[in-house]
Amino acid sequence: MTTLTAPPETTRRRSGLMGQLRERGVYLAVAALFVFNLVFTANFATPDTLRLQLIQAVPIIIVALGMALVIGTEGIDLSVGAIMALAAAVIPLYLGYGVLPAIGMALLVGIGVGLLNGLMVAVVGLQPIIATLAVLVGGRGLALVMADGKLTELFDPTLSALGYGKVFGVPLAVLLTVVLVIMVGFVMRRTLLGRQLVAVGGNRKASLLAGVPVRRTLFAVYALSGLLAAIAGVVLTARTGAANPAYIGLEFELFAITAVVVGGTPLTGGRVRILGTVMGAMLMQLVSTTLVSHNLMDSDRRIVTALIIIGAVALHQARRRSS
Amino acid sequence: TQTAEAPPAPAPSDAGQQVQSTSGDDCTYENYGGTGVEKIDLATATIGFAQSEREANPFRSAETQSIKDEAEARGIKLIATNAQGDLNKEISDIQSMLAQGVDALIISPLKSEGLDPALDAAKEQGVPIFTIDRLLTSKDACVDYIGWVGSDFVEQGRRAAEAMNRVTGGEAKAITLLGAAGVNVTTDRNAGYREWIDANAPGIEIVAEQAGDFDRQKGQTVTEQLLAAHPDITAIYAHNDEMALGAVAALKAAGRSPGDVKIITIDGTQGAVQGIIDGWISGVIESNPRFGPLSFQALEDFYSGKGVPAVQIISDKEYTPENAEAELVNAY
Amino acid sequence: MVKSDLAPRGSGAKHDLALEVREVSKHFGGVTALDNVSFSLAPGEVRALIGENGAGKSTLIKVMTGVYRPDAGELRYLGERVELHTPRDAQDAGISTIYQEINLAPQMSAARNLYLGREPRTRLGLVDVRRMVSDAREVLSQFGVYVDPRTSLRELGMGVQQMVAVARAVTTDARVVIMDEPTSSLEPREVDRLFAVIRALRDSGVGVVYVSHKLDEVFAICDSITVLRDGKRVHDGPAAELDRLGLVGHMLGRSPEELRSAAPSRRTPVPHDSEVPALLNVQGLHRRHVLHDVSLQVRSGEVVGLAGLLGSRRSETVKAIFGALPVETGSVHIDGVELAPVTPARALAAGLALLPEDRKLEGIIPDQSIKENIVLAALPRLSRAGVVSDARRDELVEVFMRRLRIKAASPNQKVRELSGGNQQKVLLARLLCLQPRVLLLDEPTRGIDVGAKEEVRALIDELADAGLGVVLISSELEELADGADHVVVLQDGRVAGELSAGHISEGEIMTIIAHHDDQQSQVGS
Amino acid sequence: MTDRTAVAAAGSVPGPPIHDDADRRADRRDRAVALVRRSGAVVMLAVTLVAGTAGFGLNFVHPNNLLYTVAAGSAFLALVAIGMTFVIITGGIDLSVGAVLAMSAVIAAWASAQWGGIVGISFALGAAGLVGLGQGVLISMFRLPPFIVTLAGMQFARGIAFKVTDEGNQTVLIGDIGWLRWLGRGTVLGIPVPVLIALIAFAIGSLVLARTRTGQVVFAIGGSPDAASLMGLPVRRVTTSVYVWSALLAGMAGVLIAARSSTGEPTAGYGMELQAIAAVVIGGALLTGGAGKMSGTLAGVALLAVIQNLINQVGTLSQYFQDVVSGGFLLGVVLLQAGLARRRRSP
Ligand SMILES: Nc1ncnc2c1ncn2[C@@H]1O[C@H](COP(=O)(O)OP(=O)(O)OP(=O)(O)O)[C@@H](O)[C@H]1O
Ligand SMILES: Nc1ncnc2c1ncn2[C@@H]1O[C@H](COP(=O)(O)OP(=O)(O)OP(=O)(O)O)[C@@H](O)[C@H]1O
Ligand SMILES: [Mg+2]
Ligand SMILES: [Mg+2]
Repeated sequence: MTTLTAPPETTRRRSGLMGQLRERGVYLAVAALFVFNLVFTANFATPDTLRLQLIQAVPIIIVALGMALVIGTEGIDLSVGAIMALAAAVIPLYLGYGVLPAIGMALLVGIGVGLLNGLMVAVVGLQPIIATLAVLVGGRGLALVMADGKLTELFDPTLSALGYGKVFGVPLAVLLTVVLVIMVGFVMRRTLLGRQLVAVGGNRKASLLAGVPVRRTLFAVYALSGLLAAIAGVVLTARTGAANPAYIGLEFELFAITAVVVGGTPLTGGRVRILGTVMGAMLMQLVSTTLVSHNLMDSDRRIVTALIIIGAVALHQARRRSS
Repeated sequence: TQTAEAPPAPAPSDAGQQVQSTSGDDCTYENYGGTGVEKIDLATATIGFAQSEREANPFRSAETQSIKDEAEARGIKLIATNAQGDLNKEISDIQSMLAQGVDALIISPLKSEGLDPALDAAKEQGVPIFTIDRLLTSKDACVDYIGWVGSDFVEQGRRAAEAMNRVTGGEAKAITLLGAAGVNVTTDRNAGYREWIDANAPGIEIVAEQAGDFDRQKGQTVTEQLLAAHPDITAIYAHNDEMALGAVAALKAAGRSPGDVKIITIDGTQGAVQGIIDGWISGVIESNPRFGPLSFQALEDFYSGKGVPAVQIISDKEYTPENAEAELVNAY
Repeated sequence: MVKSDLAPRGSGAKHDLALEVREVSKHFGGVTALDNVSFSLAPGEVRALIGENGAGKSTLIKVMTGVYRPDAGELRYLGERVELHTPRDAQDAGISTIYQEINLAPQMSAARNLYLGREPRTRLGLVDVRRMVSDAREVLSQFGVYVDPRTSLRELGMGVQQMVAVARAVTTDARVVIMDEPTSSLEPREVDRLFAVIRALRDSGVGVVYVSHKLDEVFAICDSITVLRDGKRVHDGPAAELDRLGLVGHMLGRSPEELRSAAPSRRTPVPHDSEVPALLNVQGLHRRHVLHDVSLQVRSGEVVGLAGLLGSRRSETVKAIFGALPVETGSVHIDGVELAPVTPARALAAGLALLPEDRKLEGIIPDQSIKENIVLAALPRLSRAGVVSDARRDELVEVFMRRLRIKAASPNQKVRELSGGNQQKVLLARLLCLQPRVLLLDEPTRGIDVGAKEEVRALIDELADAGLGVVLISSELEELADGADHVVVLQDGRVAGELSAGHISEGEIMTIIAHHDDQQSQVGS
Repeated sequence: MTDRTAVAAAGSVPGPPIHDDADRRADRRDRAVALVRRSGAVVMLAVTLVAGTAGFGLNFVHPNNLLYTVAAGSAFLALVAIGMTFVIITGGIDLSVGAVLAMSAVIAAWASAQWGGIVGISFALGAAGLVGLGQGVLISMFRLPPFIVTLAGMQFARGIAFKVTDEGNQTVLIGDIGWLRWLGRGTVLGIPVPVLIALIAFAIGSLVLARTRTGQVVFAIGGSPDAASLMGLPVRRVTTSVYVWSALLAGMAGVLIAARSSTGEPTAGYGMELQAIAAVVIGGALLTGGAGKMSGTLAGVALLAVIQNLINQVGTLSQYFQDVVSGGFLLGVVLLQAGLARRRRSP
């Protein structure tokens, strides 16, 4: 998708705190919402509530990390929700062999579907949105066929530890997420893959002529996205204590894309903001908490969400017009 | 689907739907639509079934399964569609089944209104329709459809309120986990509940109503958020069992103990009835989805000339801590 | 805002100046692109706007055409002060522009591009496609382009695209036509056609602003010259009063004496010796409708020129060698080892590097920094176990920015913000930091200023002396005549002839082309 | 200089490339492939129709099925997809269409119940147009990414739909307005009215796209908005209007859906944005903009509808398996098209 790329006139000036904040509108929005809740939401400033914000944001953060990489290559991955469902459907099938093999299988399925996406995008040359849309439709169907459409209760101590366990008061799932964020951040900042994927997103033709292994990069990126979605599926399943392929990850593709874009990664590719993505997910979490805490209706919630999305994106797209 | 060797396990005798009350004239193939329709032999007929919502909801999946099982048990050919919550698709689905030449239809309408084009088409082709679950309010029995069998969702809400009043002793700060927005079930279950509470239980304060979309995960997330905002709540009314189980998970995670917060829910799934046994849930109002036997019985009566009543309301049970253990086998 | 009835075109209203810019300044963040620049253009005048890469020429043009709003200063058109908010305002007023990078819709046909926004319409108000196509065919043929106007632009070479852009700009009823490097991808033959057009415009009273780095052209066609240096106007006067050296002096800010003493000496040609084994050996490249049995050899230390007219498939030839264009038959050997199948990655690994012709589409990654752009191809070499060493990267970037004298605020500046010439240098740096053995350079001096051009030429010489093989494509024949040891002339995707050291001259090359043309089309001259 | 002028004077047209036999054969094959490819969706549609007829015979081809079920059921998607085609050709995307459809349906029902059909339709289209205008302005003037703007628009419009129906608790029924019902359910010469309206919209859409200046600008914007703006084209105006039209068409579909079922559903059109995008892409449009055809879109819509119909015809597939089949079908269609495209690109 092309946005109207502004003529060079719109160069950002990165000077001063205000400039920084404008550049990173999402940080400002998160901060504002946080302060709002501190003041107006009862019981918000308690450790439990704050911890809850993190825990509940975990699945979206994890999925959005993968999505950010895909978007960096000027792609999109609509299949993440379906991959979560597939991961959830696989767990009970293999739980008989032990919890680790079951989780392993779930992650393998995620990678596998990711590779399939990669195949269609990189080798066949399909448009990412349509390739992954097909997987979105078919993948969840497959998950439901595997699970016979049913929710399966899971009673496994290791799984519930993943959902509810804590280390030094920090939930395991949050720790896992921190590790993942650092890893993906490292990939983006320091590795060949990170550099090459933004190059592919910035100008695919030029990258090809500069010897960037475009196909391999795309494969890797979609596989990573699939893997991360599967991890999110496992974590969410662990937290629910039940594999529920019908509902798990519904609309997660849209949440994740929103988190990524609100976080400052352009859909036109060529740039990836990892911390911004995390912030984007946190913003959505805070919006949800705020609205639920103040008992807003579904319709209000949608309207407010719309305004906040526009506000956050507008903030960091706001550019100085040279007068 | 089941294999030929293993016929559907007969449900425990009182798990099937029981008719609580019937009313209306008896409808047969001879007087249907004023002029009557062609008599067919049910055994060789093709019946179409239009499901309204995604079967991800246990209620829906049990409903569809029950219809399929009954058709198979009777050796009747069945074609099934699912509108996935889209009224327009349900119209197309029904028309598509008509185009395939079904002899009669069983419809679970998505809405009480709005299926007119499909109903008209069926009438034109002389295909009778039996409706289940949701009543077509602006249509007439034995004119536009044979008859209807279903639960009264408003009544379910009232009974949930009654149960809530009983288990909390009439004093509670309660929250409600609503079903998906824009769905009749949600509206009715909430309307009945509020109506009863407003009239009879001044001590029960509803501090928040939030949508959990009939989903366990969503129910859990919302309950967690509401618990954080209102740590003092003492009761939860969930529009279905899945959300109630999500609420249980949230309570567990928040370190609450069973019975701290009273939960009343509707449906009657195994998990929820087990929840009563475990002490987390205080009561379940049953909503029986097993429409298969009654629906096909109605078609049989229709064609045999015995006649079908316009309205059959089924009696829904209530699971309580007293009967939960014994009734667990009947839950779906 | 200019009202279109402000000056009915062709009416008697006479103005001394068609377009005037008074004391305009323009800043981009910390960079001052224009500093108090004044500029004027009379009707019927052809004025050259000259300056080094990054001097501010394109910026001035964008200020004059409503793309940028100036930070200070004013714009006058036909004697009245105007404010242009969008390029459309400028166009409606009668200022027609060919921007530096070709700005057309590449996926649309040549005809549609030519008439975009002013398509001929039928009585019903619908676009009259048939007329549009036949008109386009007619117009394009006047510009020496004989293509099917229904072909999408993308499938035509840069040269044709450039001609379409020119045709589009001059076929409007404009009073001012601005051309920012219109000849950068044109052949001598097309340049002459363009000049004929410019003269016709001048004769009908249209003012023309002409930007080019090719000084010959400037003296051939321009009446007056404005020179910019570092965003300031440093010279303004009739062309007749200036000679070549003086002009370069103004551009670079050095006296003619200094320049004369600094004139580079050319390298002595390397003989195209068939005894010596070839470093790059290309045999029988064939692709239906495109390439027909193209073979060439490059030896270590040799510069092989590829000459030919617009669309003679020079670009396609090097792309095929590099593996960026699939071929049906043919082989590529490097140092006797065959690359099979050829892919860009494999070619790079074997020491082959390609500088693409279309800088914008195939070269730069506009939103990334200079730094990232330079090291893109070298990344695998800068990394161990998949982790890139930033220290080594910065070192490399510094070396090449200095060596190629890339003018930028910092290595972290986005490439999109650089002037065209500096973008080209960034791409050259990308290749050079790979330490390649054979360079395929497709128009390496396109759009870069005289100073930089000399630098690049010297660089090519230097690289060849260091033992590299070079394939050089250039639309400037003198560049081939001076710099190449051997020239392969292409025509319609086949080798029309070859010239060896000592026999290479512009005239010889043109003779081969003309001769081949005759054979092919049996059209006598 | 003298050399150059001399040659220029000789200036001859480059001769046609010389062919050999293999080349000529390859050319013929290419032309055939190109034809199939250019109308890939149409070809796929034909194949599916033949397969459907072979599999289900008269039940499938009977007008009761093809005209009253398939066509009548997909007329709404067709309307939405026409707007989406314009949007996608400009390189944008409109995720709000399904929600705008629901919003318009609800408003149409609500307002016409109170003030009559004319007011109902005007309110519905007015609201849709406003949402479209808002989105268009944010995208074209403030340069916000279309994906995210229309994602927000989707939430917004859906929110309004729920607001009007009191969170979906209220069923808004269109009163007994004969002509309004006719719009949704009537037939003209045996053709359902919504199908007729969709066909007319399609004809107008094709004409605008292929034969008006605005249509040309739409393509140019998709190729490169910067270049289009430098060419002096009205980029902002056309970009804005494309989103307005997309919303208006979705609104029109909403009105027709309300008229068809006599009620406005806040949950209507759920997921329709993705279906519309799929139809447009199957029809040959590029999401990067600059390419697309109205006829392709129509074929894409028909293809999706026929696939769904075939799945219904089988009738015994479990719902989940239906999803697997439609996902597989979608993939098969695009893979086939891609396969054809590749054969043409590389020799
Ligand atoms: N959008 C922008 N943001 C930041 N700097 C810019 C931008 N556009 C131009 N500049 C800077 O302004 C200066 C003038 O650039 P301009 O493109 O006008 O040069 P030019 O004379 O046209 O050069 P060339 O001959 O290479 O085309 C350069 O230093 C360039 O880096
Ligand atoms: N004057 C012309 N008449 C017809 N077709 C032309 C003309 N010039 C170029 N073309 C077309 O343009 C394309 C040029 O290909 P290519 O880029 O390989 O040529 P080139 O020799 O590098 O020329 P250029 O200087 O345009 O890059 C071909 O598709 C050819 O059909
Ligand atoms: Mg320039
Ligand atoms: Mg070329």
